[in-house]
Amino acid sequence: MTLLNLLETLLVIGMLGAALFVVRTRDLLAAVVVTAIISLVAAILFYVLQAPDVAITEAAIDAGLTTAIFLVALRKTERYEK
Amino acid sequence: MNLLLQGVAGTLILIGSLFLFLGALGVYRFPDVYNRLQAGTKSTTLGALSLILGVGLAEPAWLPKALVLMLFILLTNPVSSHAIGRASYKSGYPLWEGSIVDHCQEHDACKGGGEA
Amino acid sequence: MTRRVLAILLLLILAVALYQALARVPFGTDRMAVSRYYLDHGVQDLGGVNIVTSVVVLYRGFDTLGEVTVLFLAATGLGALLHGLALHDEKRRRTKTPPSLIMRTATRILFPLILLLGAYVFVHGHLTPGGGFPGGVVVALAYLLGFLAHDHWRVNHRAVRWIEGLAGMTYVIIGLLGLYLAGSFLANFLPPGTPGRLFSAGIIPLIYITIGFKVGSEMTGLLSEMKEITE
Amino acid sequence: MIPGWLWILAYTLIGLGVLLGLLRAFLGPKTPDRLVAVDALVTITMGLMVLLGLWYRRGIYLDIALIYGALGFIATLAIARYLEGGL
Repeated sequence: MTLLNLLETLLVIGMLGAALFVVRTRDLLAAVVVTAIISLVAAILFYVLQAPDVAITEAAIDAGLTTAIFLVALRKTERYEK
Repeated sequence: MNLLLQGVAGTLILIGSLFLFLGALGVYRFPDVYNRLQAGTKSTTLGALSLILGVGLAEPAWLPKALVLMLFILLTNPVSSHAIGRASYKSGYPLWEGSIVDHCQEHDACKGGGEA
Repeated sequence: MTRRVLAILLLLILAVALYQALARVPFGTDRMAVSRYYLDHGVQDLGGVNIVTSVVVLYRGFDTLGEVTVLFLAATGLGALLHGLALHDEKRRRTKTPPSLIMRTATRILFPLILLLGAYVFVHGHLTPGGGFPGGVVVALAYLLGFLAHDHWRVNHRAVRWIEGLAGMTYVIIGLLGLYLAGSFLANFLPPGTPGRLFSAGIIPLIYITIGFKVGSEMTGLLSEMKEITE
Repeated sequence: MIPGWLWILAYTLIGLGVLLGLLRAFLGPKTPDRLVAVDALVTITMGLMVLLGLWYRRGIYLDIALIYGALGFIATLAIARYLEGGL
């Protein structure tokens, strides 16, 4: 188990925790912010697995575009889940 | 000469990672969002800049790209920290009870907006 | 309570099944002859250093045309949906916070830089990671930055439609040129050149430039529709 | 060459930093706290990507850090504009 494996394990556990948080929380804006963290960790994991094309697509689409679309949807609906 | 360059690069990388860690520690430990901004942007900016400069010195062929990266960090990080500070003030995030000065209260531009 | 137990049981069964299925597949070893062929012959045949883009554009170019079509349909459908939504909007807000001076000034500096970054990504698709789709999205995000920091910023919808249509048409015309000159649709009719140079790898840069323009204009049009419904 | 102990130290420090940032993003009582954590994490991630690029000796990997930094910044700005009521 090298140090890089340890880092990957930490990142995967963080990703799982973030996904659980997104499902459980009632504040949808917080869910959007934590979704940005999930895409960040996914980009690092693709990078560590040496898939730079996938990492760059993940960074471009998931970090910027998805967040903007979610925010517009939130603006048109409610911020807090009933 | 080359050994000296590698030594400088290693030192810069060490300083960079240390400051990145300290910035994250500040984000974790400080009491409210305005204090967290201090650590979360200034310290990590210095850390990332010195780490990238160290990597650029360790591999001199990458130096131009590393300089472009540093320019991007220098241009984007202050703007995002300003936006976060303004957004949290406008959305009514209260100051920590230990804070003593709030100059923004006196200006009209600071009133306003959404919900925290 | 029973539903929760059932859900956990279902998850456990799925986990055991997945484990049983994947335990026999060794991780990290390649069993596919096709990918081995691409890795061995891709650089000499086509001249693209980045094998992934060679596969996406040349070996599997027809699939990429399908992907672009799917993206076009999705953007058109979403645009139609949003256009109808703007008419029946009851939840308008009274005041909007104007963007701050720092944000506006920084956007004026950063907007051309990010546009340039997007163009770099899709022009260098055969040399560095990335390609048409991420490059187009980066271009669209530069416009998103402009929409965020300037309240009265607009794009010309007619021009966006025209760019999108022209880019799609150019893609198909390049494919038909391949059919005419080299015998099959989307065939590589330009010489591979020296691997590692900007002008190499046949038609990969041309196709990626058209894809970049197409994706960028589509996403920009979408974001601008979204900006209009939030007003 | 960069000695081995320095790699270990740098990765440990950055890994601890990522852990602390993630914790703040999960705990943070309100949304601005999480946003600060995300902003710091984007910068830390850029540093980590550049360092890993040196580890793998691939110069093209710097591009990913560049694009990630530019686009994470736009996401932070969008969420901040939503918070202050400007979107």
